[in-house]
Amino acid sequence: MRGTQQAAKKQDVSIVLCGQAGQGVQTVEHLVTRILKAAGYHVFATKEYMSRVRGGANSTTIRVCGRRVAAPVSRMDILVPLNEGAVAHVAERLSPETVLVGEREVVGDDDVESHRFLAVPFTQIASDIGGKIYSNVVAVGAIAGLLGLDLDAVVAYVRRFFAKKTDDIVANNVKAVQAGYDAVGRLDVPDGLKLTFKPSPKVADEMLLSGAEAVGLGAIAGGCNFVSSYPMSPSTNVLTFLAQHGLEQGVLAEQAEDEIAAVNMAIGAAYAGARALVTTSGGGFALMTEGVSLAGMLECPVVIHLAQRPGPATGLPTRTEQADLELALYAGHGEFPRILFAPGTLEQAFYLTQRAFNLADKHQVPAFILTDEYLIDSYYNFKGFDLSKTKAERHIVKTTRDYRRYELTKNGISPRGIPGYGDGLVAVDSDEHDEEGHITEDLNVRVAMVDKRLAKGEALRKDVVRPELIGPKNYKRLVICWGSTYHIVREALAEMGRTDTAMLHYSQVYPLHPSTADLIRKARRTVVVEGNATGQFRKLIRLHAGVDVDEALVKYDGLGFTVEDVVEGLTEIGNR
Amino acid sequence: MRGTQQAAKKQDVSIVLCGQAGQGVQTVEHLVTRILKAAGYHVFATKEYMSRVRGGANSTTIRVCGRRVAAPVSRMDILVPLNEGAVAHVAERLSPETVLVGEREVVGDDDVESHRFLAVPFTQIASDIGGKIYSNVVAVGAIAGLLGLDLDAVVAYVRRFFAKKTDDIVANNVKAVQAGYDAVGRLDVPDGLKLTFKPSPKVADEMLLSGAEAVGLGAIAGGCNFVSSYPMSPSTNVLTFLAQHGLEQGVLAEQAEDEIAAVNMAIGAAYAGARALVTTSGGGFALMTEGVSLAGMLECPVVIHLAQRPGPATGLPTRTEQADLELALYAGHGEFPRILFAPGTLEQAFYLTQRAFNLADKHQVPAFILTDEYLIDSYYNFKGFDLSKTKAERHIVKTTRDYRRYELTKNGISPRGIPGYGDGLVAVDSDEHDEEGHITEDLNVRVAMVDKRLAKGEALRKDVVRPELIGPKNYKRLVICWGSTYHIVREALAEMGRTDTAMLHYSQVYPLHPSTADLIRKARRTVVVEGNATGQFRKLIRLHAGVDVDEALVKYDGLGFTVEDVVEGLTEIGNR
Amino acid sequence: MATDVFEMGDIDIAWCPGCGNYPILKTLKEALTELAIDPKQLVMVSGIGQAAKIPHYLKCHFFNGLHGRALPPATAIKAVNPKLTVIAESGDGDMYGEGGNHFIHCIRRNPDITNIVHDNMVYGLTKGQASPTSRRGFKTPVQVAGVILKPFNPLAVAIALDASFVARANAGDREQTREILKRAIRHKGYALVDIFQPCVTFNKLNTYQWFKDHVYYLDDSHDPSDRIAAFAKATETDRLPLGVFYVNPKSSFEENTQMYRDDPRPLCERDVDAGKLAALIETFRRAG
Amino acid sequence: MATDVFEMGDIDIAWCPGCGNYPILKTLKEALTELAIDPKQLVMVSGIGQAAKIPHYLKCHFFNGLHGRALPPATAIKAVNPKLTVIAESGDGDMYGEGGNHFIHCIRRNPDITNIVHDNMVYGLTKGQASPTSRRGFKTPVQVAGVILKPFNPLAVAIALDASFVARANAGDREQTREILKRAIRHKGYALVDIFQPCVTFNKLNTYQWFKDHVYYLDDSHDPSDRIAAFAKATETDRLPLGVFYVNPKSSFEENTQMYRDDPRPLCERDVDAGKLAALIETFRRAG
Ligand SMILES: Cc1ncc(C[n+]2csc(CCOP(=O)(O)OP(=O)(O)O)c2C)c(N)n1
Ligand SMILES: Cc1ncc(C[n+]2csc(CCOP(=O)(O)OP(=O)(O)O)c2C)c(N)n1
Ligand code: SF4
Ligand code: SF4
Ligand SMILES: [Mg+2]
Ligand SMILES: [Mg+2]
Repeated sequence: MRGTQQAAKKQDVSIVLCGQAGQGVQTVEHLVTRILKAAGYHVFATKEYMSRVRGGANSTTIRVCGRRVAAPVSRMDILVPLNEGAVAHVAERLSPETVLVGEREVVGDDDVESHRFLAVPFTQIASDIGGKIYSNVVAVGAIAGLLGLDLDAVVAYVRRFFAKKTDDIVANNVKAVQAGYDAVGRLDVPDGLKLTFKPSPKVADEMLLSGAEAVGLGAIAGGCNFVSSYPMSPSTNVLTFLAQHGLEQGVLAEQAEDEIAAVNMAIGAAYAGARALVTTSGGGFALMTEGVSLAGMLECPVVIHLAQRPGPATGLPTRTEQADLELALYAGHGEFPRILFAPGTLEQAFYLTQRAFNLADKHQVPAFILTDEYLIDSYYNFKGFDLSKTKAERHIVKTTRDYRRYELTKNGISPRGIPGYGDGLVAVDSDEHDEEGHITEDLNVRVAMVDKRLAKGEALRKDVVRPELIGPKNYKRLVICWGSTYHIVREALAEMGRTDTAMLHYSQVYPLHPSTADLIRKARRTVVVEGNATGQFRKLIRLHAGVDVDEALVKYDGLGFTVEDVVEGLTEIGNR
Repeated sequence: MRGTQQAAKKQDVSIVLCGQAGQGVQTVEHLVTRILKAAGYHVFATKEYMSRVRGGANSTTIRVCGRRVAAPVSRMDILVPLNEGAVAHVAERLSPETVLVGEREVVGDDDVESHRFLAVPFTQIASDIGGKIYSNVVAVGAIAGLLGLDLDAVVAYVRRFFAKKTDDIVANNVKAVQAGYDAVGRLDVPDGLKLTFKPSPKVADEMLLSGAEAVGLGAIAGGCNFVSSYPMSPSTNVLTFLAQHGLEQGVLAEQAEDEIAAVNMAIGAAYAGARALVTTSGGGFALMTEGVSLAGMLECPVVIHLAQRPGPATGLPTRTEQADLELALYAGHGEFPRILFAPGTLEQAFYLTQRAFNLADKHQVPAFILTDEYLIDSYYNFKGFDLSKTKAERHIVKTTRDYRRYELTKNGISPRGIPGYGDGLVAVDSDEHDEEGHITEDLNVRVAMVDKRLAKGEALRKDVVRPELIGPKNYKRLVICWGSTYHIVREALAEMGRTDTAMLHYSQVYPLHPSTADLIRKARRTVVVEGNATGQFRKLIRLHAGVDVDEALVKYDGLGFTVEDVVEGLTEIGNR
Repeated sequence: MATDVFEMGDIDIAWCPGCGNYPILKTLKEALTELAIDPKQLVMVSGIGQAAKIPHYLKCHFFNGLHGRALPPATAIKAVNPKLTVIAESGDGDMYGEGGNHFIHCIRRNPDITNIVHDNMVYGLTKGQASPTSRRGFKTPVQVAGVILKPFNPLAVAIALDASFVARANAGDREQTREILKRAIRHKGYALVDIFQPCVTFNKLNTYQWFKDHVYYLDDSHDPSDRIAAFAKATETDRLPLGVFYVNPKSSFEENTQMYRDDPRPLCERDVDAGKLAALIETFRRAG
Repeated sequence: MATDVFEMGDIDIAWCPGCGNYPILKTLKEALTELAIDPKQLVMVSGIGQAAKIPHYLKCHFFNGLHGRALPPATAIKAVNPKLTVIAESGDGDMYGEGGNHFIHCIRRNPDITNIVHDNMVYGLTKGQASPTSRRGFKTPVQVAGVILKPFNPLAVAIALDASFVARANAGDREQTREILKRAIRHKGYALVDIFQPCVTFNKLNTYQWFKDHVYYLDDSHDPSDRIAAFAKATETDRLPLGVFYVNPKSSFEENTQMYRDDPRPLCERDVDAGKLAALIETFRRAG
């Protein structure tokens, strides 16, 4: 471990902030990541937090690197505990090299003794300036000092951040950040913490946003103009994002009375010609399953963002897991086709959400975006989105007098009209229906309609996103993953440096890409890495590719994988 | 075909009644089946009907046999059309040998010409007696006459049936049945129709009931004392049955405001110590999936009767299908164990429902009974239920002061207390919880609780019902089926008479019995027969037994399989 | 009167002969004709049940969705394209039972739609179980000893929620029902019309005659802007008032969303505003 | 007062300092203590939300179920074992939003349970979105331009449904709240107590002070058996009345089911009656 750590530290520092809910950990996180990025450093941040509004213990892990970084590590180079109990909360992640920064009383005598400790009395300094409220910004200053950032740039950013506040407040915040910076300057700071690698001015111009924002932007790029949802962590962030930009971007964002209303509103909106989204999690999605079946029957394009969290039932509302894959795959009674995306990067979150709207419209099926709390709440910088690569493709026809909504066609896709556009009538029915959309008990029509709906599976399979193979083409070992673990597995494999091992990442998990069986059979040894207890994607592969993956590395404690988790897990499996 | 038919007819007559909804087809069915059984003949009846209250075209198929009979045939030996349009409705089932009985105007000139026709003016005769209302009973008399039943016995039964009505009505019904009988006597009846085989007095003492009644009785035998449900075809019949006998049998039957209330009531009732059932179908069940997950999390025993009907969405409300297997298997977010029964016979419907209550209680998991409209609405005579083989096994402990509802145990099963029984407090929580049932964010506890819940899978697998292997032990071909198709496949195979072919029927579809892989591998050629479009059980076998079944014979037109469907389908597959 | 534009021709209607749904269908067509509504601008939204089959029986666009779920899609359809006339029509079980939560929150939302409920006090399609409006003591195959729940009072609840328009009609009286429907459809905002509808097959208690004997019309002395008076009328049980109980004009959901403040085009006609999106994306480059 | 039997000792309570949930918890413990209710005979049922965590903070049996779904299990628990005291307690979003359909039908069913709603006019646990009772114009991260829906009026709706007991209290006033809670718990049949509860974190509009300024107590001149008067009181908006609005004694759901007519034993103590079952099975042998 130690070797890894030292090597990593050269161009890779991890900073962990830990405090109570409501204590402003998020402000510190926000400032530190923005300051670092503005200074030209690659940065990544992710958090874990309790399902409560005040108290408890939450933490954020920030990584700052000399190369691109997009995955969490367990390792803590710097720990900034903001309240008593904070150190205990992350105790398992402490190592002899962790530098604790903060108040002696908060850290506690034991840890002060047993660890490298830098005393910075945040509260005291803040009180001197004008109030405890500034202690977070003192902490920001201290971190900036530890990392050896340019104080002027830091101050400039803080000024900008608080620009809308009163002059007094701006001045006090500036004082606070300076005081924190200076306090560290007076201490004997371990050498390794100063950032020695060169910042890149290009990074400062890159984008920094969260998974929730990437999904939200992808939706807008996909033409989304209607979102109806019911708040539920961690999916709410997407609703909030769209609500906040709704008026300006032309998205009607409605908080429904429950999830059933939400999905039925979205289907109604899609029927009327909107590009409709619902965003939900866990039990909220369970309540939508009848609606999913309705979308299947009406052949109504609707996009469902399912941000996974640990279940069953209420489970761990603010934690992460990848255990709703099977639920999404089989949700809804009866048989009908669907699409399941599972973005692994912020770029994928954007482009695939956008794509989901187009494919839902093209194939007239429900399309899912499976994310999870980890992806939703994580940030890193990257080049940005290329809007010229996106387009809201519409597949709506102007109806004629003899229009039939469910006209039987060879590929199962009937031209889709909407009410009020053209001379035809657009009739849809949740009962089995004839070509005109009228209820029927003609059982030959029934068979034709089942065949028609299922026929779309063929076309869907042609539009499947290819899994990404990373590493040697002539791999002997293959590590398979899906969804949010992309960067984590990728970094773990890079760190392990095995030249016989490749990674295969699925950002579309259903339909499964036809190359799957061959790609897996090529390997001598295969393992799936996934965040659930029963190996759901492994089962999906067995079922739909007809091949067995040898092993599964699973995690279901509510925290996502870290790079170390994957390295250790794969090493252990490799040694077996 | 013809050979089969002739052979069959010797001891096997099929009578089809067809008329509009509301025309009393069910009364005729009821009388004919009861009269036949009372006379000592084996009898089977099943119906197909539209989702409407009046009009349309519904039909019932009754078989009367010299041996046990429990499956429908397509063949119609006698067709009794009760309204115009009736013959057209079953036209595909007409053969040159079908004898049409009824009114010339109803049958229509074309069919009168082209088929064997016996004119019995039901309405005219009825009007003469006292009103059109008696025409159904005239039809009953005509059928009795055709089959050559003993008139006195028929009259005696009719008298008994109408016993509670006024003397006038009884007398008119007796006249009507006699008149129908006599009318046929005056005609030139084809020989083949008279029942030549000997009735058995034992049959008269057997039970005759429907799948819905078998499930309902099984529930009572399993200790069910609480049922909360929302009406939905075809599951409503079980609710109706339990409501009708609720007061006498001690079952509180409550119609909930929606399915969500129904399942949450049932879980609450189970928490308080009741043996709780919900009965539902299709979309109603989809709405319950969050509740299923709650049952998984609370480890609350609840039994869910899911009577399948064709989807997606509202689909075909009164038709049959076996397409909710995957939904039941994966319903609910998060990961937790469950049990899925799929009775194939009326006896299994009774015993397995009863068993579901015991196993749900023992393992503290949700247990499903998967039936379908076909099973729910079908009748046949059989020896009966042996109550000495049933027992409502309870697994409730008296709590002590230090009681912990979720005590960690090796097999995952914590002793279950109920409020008010003992000195302990019984606390359950849909959030992840500690042993006491209190909400927790301790992620080590989380892992322990997931492991505990999933550990029950092991014990569950020990209690799995073995699939029934019928036919040669040294089979080369294996026909696999599940749920309601038991007797249909069985009769089809008997009729095909292939000595190299065995049938394997699953009445528990999950967990899958461990013998599955071996039983399937033993065969050279395997086929699954199931009532859905995508071969869901075949997929389940691939996933959970790790073997591939070669072929699937599927049907998804809303009608169940008939014996001929299976014979033809298997023959075709065999010839490939 | 001639209701040609809405006629379907010779179709098979799945209702029982004599059902109260027939006069409602006919009256609705008349009301729509008199209001000169273009079938191509009319969307009927329904759930599942006997009443909910009504969209199949008149010429128009329709969305025949899930049991209990007519109001959410109706709300959304109107919000996406306010040019359309949207009518959400279903049975009492559908709207007040399975759909009860949407009923109460739709009233709060106040979309400009008309909500017509066929109130036959029974579940017709599923063969005669109690509905939320079934009278106490009503016996059914499930409520064997008679209904023990207090009947749901849709008018009183709608008035309690300060609905924009609340009325009750009787299917047996086409003349007055038509006028009430016309007022409701013309009304801007959510309008509830609960229509007493005899179910000749499963409800032998609340027959045409029973309704005739138990109703009377509100007269001019009733002031529909008086919420308390409307409530008092809605709670009467000896004889059940008919007519417009309560009218409370207010801005509609579509208006309140402000989606049409600067741009009258329906959402379905709008494209992504690439410039605005690019600008939004840009904000994530500038540290802020 | 000493509320020892309900005390949990030194536990971590997940509410924010100063939250209105604390006085409600304390008042409830006092009311239960004064009523001499045995914790071993008390089942608290809740959904999900900040308020819904309350069962974890007093000693008793509890069923902390799904968001919005407290009332169905509460009804069932009481029906299965009428000896238990059952309290269903949750937040306004839980009871009136997600759980709205159960709210209205539970009132119709009238189980002998007490329904306590922490009405903070906001979704606390999910961080500050509008709840059904949020005031018009209230700004939140989702309702960015302010709430546009009409606030849900739980009291008016309960009275419209002829609920058995309807009251409102203010968390800030423990004295009176305790008395109201005691009356509600003692009341036989469904009893609603909507309690104004300041959320100090997410609702800066409806604060302790705001509630203080906007409430007054119903006095003796109010006759709680007068439904119309109760409704009128419930619709007041300038100043919001507190106290017992409406009481309408009637038989409870458990009684009406008749399951306890001949046998007082709770369902959970009964066994299969093999004789009766055998007799029922026998009826399927006799043709009939
Ligand atoms: C989710 C769901 N639950 C139940 C049903 C079954 N169902 C269909 S119609 C109906 C009730 C119909 O009653 P109502 O709405 O009053 O209409 P009516 O037939 O009386 O006109 C029910 C329970 C369904 N289709 N979907
Ligand atoms: C089915 C479902 N939908 C959404 C949620 C997320 N959720 C948890 S609590 C809550 C709202 C809480 O508001 P309220 O009931 O008013 O309680 P408060 O926190 O204000 O006390 C929501 C939407 C959930 N847990 N389950
Ligand atoms: S069952 Fe009742 S409501 Fe339905 S069509 Fe027949 S009479 Fe009308
Ligand atoms: S968020 Fe509001 S309701 Fe929740 S504990 Fe904090 S102050 Fe109370
Ligand atoms: Mg009805
Ligand atoms: Mg609240």
